[in-house]
Amino acid sequence: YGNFGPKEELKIATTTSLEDTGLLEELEAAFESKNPNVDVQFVAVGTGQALEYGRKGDVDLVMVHAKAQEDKFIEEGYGINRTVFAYNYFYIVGPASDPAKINGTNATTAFKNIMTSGTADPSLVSFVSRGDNSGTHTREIQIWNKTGADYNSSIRGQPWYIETGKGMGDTLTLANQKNAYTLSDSGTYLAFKGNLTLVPLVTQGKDLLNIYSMIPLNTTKFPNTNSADADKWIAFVMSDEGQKIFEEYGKAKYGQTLFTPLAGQPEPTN
Amino acid sequence: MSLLEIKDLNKCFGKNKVLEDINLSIGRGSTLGIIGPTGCGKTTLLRIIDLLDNPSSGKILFNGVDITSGKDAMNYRRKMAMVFQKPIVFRGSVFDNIHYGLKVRGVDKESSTDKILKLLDSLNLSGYEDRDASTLSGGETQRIAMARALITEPDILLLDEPTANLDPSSTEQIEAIIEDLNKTKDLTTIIATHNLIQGQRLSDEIALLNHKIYQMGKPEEIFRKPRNKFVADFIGMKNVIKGEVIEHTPENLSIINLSGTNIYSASSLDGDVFVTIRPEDITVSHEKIEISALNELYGTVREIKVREIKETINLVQIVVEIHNSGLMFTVYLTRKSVIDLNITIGTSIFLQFKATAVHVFKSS
Amino acid sequence: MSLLEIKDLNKCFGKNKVLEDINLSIGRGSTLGIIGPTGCGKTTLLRIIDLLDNPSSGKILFNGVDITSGKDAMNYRRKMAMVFQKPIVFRGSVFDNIHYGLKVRGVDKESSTDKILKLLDSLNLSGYEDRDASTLSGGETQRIAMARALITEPDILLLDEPTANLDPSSTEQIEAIIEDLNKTKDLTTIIATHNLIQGQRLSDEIALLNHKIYQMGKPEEIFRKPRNKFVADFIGMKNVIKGEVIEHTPENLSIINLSGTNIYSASSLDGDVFVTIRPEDITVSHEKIEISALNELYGTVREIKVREIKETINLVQIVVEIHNSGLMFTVYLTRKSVIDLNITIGTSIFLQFKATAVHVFKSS
Amino acid sequence: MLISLDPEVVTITLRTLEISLSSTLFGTLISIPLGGIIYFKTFKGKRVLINVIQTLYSLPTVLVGLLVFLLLSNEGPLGSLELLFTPGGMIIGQTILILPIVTGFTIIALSGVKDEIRDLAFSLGSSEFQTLRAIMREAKYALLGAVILGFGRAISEVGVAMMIGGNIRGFTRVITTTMALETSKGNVELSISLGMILLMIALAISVILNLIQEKK
Amino acid sequence: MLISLDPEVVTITLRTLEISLSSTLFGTLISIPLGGIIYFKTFKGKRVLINVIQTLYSLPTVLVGLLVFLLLSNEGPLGSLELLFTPGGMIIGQTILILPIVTGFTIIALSGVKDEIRDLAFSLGSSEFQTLRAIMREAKYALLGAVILGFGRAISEVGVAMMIGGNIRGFTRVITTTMALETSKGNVELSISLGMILLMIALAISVILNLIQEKK
Ligand SMILES: Nc1ncnc2c1ncn2[C@@H]1O[C@H](COP(=O)(O)OP(=O)(O)OP(=O)(O)O)[C@@H](O)[C@H]1O
Ligand SMILES: Nc1ncnc2c1ncn2[C@@H]1O[C@H](COP(=O)(O)OP(=O)(O)OP(=O)(O)O)[C@@H](O)[C@H]1O
Ligand SMILES: [Mg+2]
Ligand SMILES: [Mg+2]
Repeated sequence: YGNFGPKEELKIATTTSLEDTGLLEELEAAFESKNPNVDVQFVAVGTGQALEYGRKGDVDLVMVHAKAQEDKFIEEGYGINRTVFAYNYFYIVGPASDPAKINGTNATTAFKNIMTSGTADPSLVSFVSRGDNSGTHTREIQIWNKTGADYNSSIRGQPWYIETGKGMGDTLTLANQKNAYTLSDSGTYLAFKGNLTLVPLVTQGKDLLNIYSMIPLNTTKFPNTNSADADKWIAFVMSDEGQKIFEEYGKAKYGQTLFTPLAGQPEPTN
Repeated sequence: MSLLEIKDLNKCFGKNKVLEDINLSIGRGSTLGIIGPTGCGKTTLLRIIDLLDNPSSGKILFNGVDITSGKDAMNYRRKMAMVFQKPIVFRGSVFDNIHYGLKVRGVDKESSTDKILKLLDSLNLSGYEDRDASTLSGGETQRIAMARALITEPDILLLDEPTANLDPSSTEQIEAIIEDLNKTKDLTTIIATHNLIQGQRLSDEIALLNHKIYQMGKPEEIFRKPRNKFVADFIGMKNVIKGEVIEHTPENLSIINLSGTNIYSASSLDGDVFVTIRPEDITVSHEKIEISALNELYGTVREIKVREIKETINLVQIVVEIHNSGLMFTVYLTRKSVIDLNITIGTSIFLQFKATAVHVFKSS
Repeated sequence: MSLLEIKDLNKCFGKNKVLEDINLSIGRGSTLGIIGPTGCGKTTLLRIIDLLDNPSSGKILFNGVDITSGKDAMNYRRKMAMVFQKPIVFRGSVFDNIHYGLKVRGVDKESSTDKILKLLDSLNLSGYEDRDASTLSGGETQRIAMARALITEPDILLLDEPTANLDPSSTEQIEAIIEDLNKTKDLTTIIATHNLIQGQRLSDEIALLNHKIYQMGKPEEIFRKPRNKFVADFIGMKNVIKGEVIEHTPENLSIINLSGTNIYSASSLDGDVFVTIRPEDITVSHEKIEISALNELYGTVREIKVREIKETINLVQIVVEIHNSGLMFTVYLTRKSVIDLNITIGTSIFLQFKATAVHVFKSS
Repeated sequence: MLISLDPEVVTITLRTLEISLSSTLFGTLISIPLGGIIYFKTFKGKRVLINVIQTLYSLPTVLVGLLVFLLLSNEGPLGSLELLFTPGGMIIGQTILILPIVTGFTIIALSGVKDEIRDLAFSLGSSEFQTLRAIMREAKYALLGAVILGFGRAISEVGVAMMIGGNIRGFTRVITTTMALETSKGNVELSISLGMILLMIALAISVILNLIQEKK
Repeated sequence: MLISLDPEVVTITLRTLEISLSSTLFGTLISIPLGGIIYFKTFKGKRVLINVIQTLYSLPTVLVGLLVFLLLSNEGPLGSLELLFTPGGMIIGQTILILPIVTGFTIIALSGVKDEIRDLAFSLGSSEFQTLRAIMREAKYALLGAVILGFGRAISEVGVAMMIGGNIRGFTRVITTTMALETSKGNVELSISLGMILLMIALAISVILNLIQEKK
């Protein structure tokens, strides 16, 4: 120890879904006890906004979960070395009565059923979308498109399709109030479970795979970025100690883990 | 029955007792003048009568009904109208200001226009109706306030120094209006004023106030026969001198000792008294004129000044120090007498006044 | 050199020309009275002098320096102090109010305490220092305003109706203070007042204002020799009658026709004129007394009233209608004369006044 | 600003205006008389009440949002009204939000009027209500300020609109919630443009209210 | 409320207080003189300026957040100051946020004072500054209201705190951003408790400011 000098700040923009679980706090504490001269600061925002902070160089690292947007970010030269570190699944949740009959189906079928029943009677079946270009929303659009329907023309704007433009928690709450279906990341769903009557109906399959990654800023574009500490952070997250936190986190609180660690494995495909 | 009666009224502000044991009663159509020095409680009394302030104790009866509680205050206030001492106007035009009292009674502008314009005219304010009331001069504001009160045709008009900011001719006009309403409409008026002349001119009765009522009566009474030193001083009586009655003569006169100088009076009082002799009741001469029952004092002129010029009447005030006793007497003379008698400072002269000119009251 | 000079000053509010061609000059230590009817522009003039308002045109010179631009206004204002017509106080205690002028000059409370308490005392307000200024009575407020101005020891004191809310004895006190400062401290005072007596008592010179200056001069001049009908009316002159000079006699008298009645005067004016005869210069009798150069008119008494009671002096005012011409003359008599001559309404009597008692001025 | 031609933006703008004007209207209709009565009457605890009102200037929109949410939600006492996630619910929330400030500044505005006006009105035969009206006329400039402040608070707040309205596209989405959404998407310029539109509306309203006041 | 013993809550509360009081202080120090000058001086465009100020009552916190973000961001003109995601940056943002309301209500407060006070002060030899001070003393009750309003706006706002502060745990997290976070986590009760703490603070501040004012 004996390090009394000014702390180096490591600024990380992260998606709210990650922060809301509370896991990052644990990671941070563990990291800082190893690196007492580094102060990790999380700024939790939507995926789009997180990447925007990255584009302006206001943070040193982003932790997000929207592959297409991430690829674009790297393509444009703002970040390098995308590192995937954990995954979980999106859940399709809905009322326990399941009026669209999706329980036990896969994601595409479930969405198809919801569309059909919703079109027939929007007062009985509706779907709430975050509508905010977040990772979750991006995934939702992908699934809609996979059903063969054109998202922009035949989903958006339909009476059974409600766009909230809010975070996951609020969207869940809204869906709960309206007895509607929605797509949620598992972490947020589990955190909100106590306040909800909605139940997870479809929880597996490639289409619901939710992979989180870290991208440090490109030092050639942002020479002032704190890349040394960003690298330390990445190394720590990928280390056994870091991965262990993912493996353990949530068991006590939710009775199940929220994330599956990914270090040393290939990116899963289903 | 009296229209308005005030019974045992007291008012304190904190420890400061402002009104004490006020008892008044005023009949319909009469005018009560409340006269007293600044800070004596005139405004406070009027405010209490208009139910704008609560008395600390005591009652106000309106037509025999106790209205002190403030219940139904609006209805009683609508029978009164007050012109405040501080000139104040509502935001808006002169017309709107005058119309206000009618507006709250549900009378619309159109049907009151004629009345308002006529009233403005009678107050020498024709053409002012559209003026912004806040830009008026002091005297204009005061007349607007009068119009604002009169338009409601009150039973009782409460006036608090209503002409303080007015020149003599406007004052006369306002006074004439009040007198006229008194006669033609049976208006009852209570007017607080420090203007002694106004008080006398308008009032049927005067209450001389200084926290308590020191004297109450017809104007002549108060101004000729002040009942105590306060009243005498306040109405500007000169020659108010402390003395002691030492003897009653067989001719029904009393002899009063004023610090060594003895004078005759026609009073029958005993003991410690105040005497007052009006300055114009004293004549002067160079020769001694011995007559019984005539007081004659000898003294030296110490001061001469042109005392007051009221509407071009000129009087000279001289102050004479009486030999031996050192008493100072004020005497009013015409300019002519001063010249004829060749009076200058230092002249020694005789002062004469009748025993009946000596007004005597108990000192207390 | 004059301390303050006003040159060709005009002031309009919108289309309303309030002050017109005002030219004044006032020397150090003297007192100028501004007298005029309500709304005549007194307040406006004082405000302009104190640089609180801009004239529409014209100049104000202070010690010969043009200060109209308002540059350095604070420094000139610090040489003046104004007592406003509307009673107004700052939030806070009486002490704080009076201290204000010193505070802004950087004098702290402690070092001004004595001075303030003394001043309060001289205004009969001792013990008031801790009172909340907003709860004072009208007259108390006015005296506080006076103290607030005097504490700054100004070179020029601007007073706007400073005693409007005061009783006679407080008024006298304030007047005495002003007179005293005038003498002992060379204080220059400009006082706007509608109180003619006050104006005369305090002023070295009087400006009779009614938007323009109608007459300017020593008090005696204005009150004895009004230069025009406005002044004559305003100062309360009675018997102001329009007439025409029809002849000049060899004895240096002129004969003036007043609606058919001819009178003699000692004036040398010609053409259309106004004449005025002071009511107390007219004597009355039951018998005709033929003397040359004495005007004698015959008429009937139409009105009798106790006109004015000023400090217990009693005069009776009678109005006599002159036979033939119908002219109304006002005459002041003592009570005694009225009784001696047995005058009642309807009595026909002779009025006499000397040719020299007829004051004549051009009608314009 | 091409954005202003977008029909969706037009709809959102009109909805924003409708909701914030309604809230301002209701807020004003409650607050001004309420403030008037508090100012006018003497009662025990008046000072405490005024202190509480001033405290509520600090009412966070999130808190109002949460509380009204609990009130209007299915399980809440007013759940049966089905006002949650509707413009009506937003109006309720925003009205509650602006009550304290408009009430507080009504009291301040009226306190600025000299007591003499009250006495004058009474002496001329006004009822208590008429007297209060007279005092309000004297304070109209400051009262207008309070109303504009209330409107400003309503139109610019986002917490209640998000929480109670739900930012539902085509139904409860208003300018501020759109701004928040676009910001979270990273569309900073779009968000700023929307903010400018909001300010334009506010300017128009402020000018209009000032004109109305002058007429009166 | 057991929550009040939690050391993290204590830290957040103190930080909230520090930031909002600083913003209020700076906002007041700028706005009151500014409002005073605008009220006091006659100049062309004064009415327009006042209209603009009134318009800015509607300034959404998100917009201020965004604009200050652009200013303070790495690539912005003040990027080199490194104030983004710091309490200092939040103070700047909140100060900007409350400027219009405090300035606007300063003007309103002063307009409530009769012109006669101005004349009186001038006639007694005041400089313009001293006269302005005298007018302000007459309006102190209303001015205090404006300050409390500014404080209320600062402590209760969340847009600027989120955008400029970034809601960084242990560094820029304040009560409102915590409330937003906890709400988004579904911890409604915790969020409401935090709101109550915020109101307690506001009450304390309002009482203290009232006491200070009375002393003066
Ligand atoms: N609200 C109040 N609080 C404390 N004292 C007051 C209050 N109102 C009046 N006073 C005091 O009561 C006394 C009487 O006041 P009031 O206004 O009745 O006098 P006034 O006879 O009308 O005097 P003026 O002729 O000067 O107007 C004064 O000394 C005044 O200072
Ligand atoms: N700001 C203003 N706007 C318009 N007219 C005004 C303004 N101020 C004064 N006046 C008018 O100018 C005239 C002169 O006003 P000023 O106050 O000088 O009169 P004054 O001689 O002091 O009268 P008073 O004896 O009644 O106080 C009045 O008719 C008044 O109505
Ligand atoms: Mg009084
Ligand atoms: Mg005047």
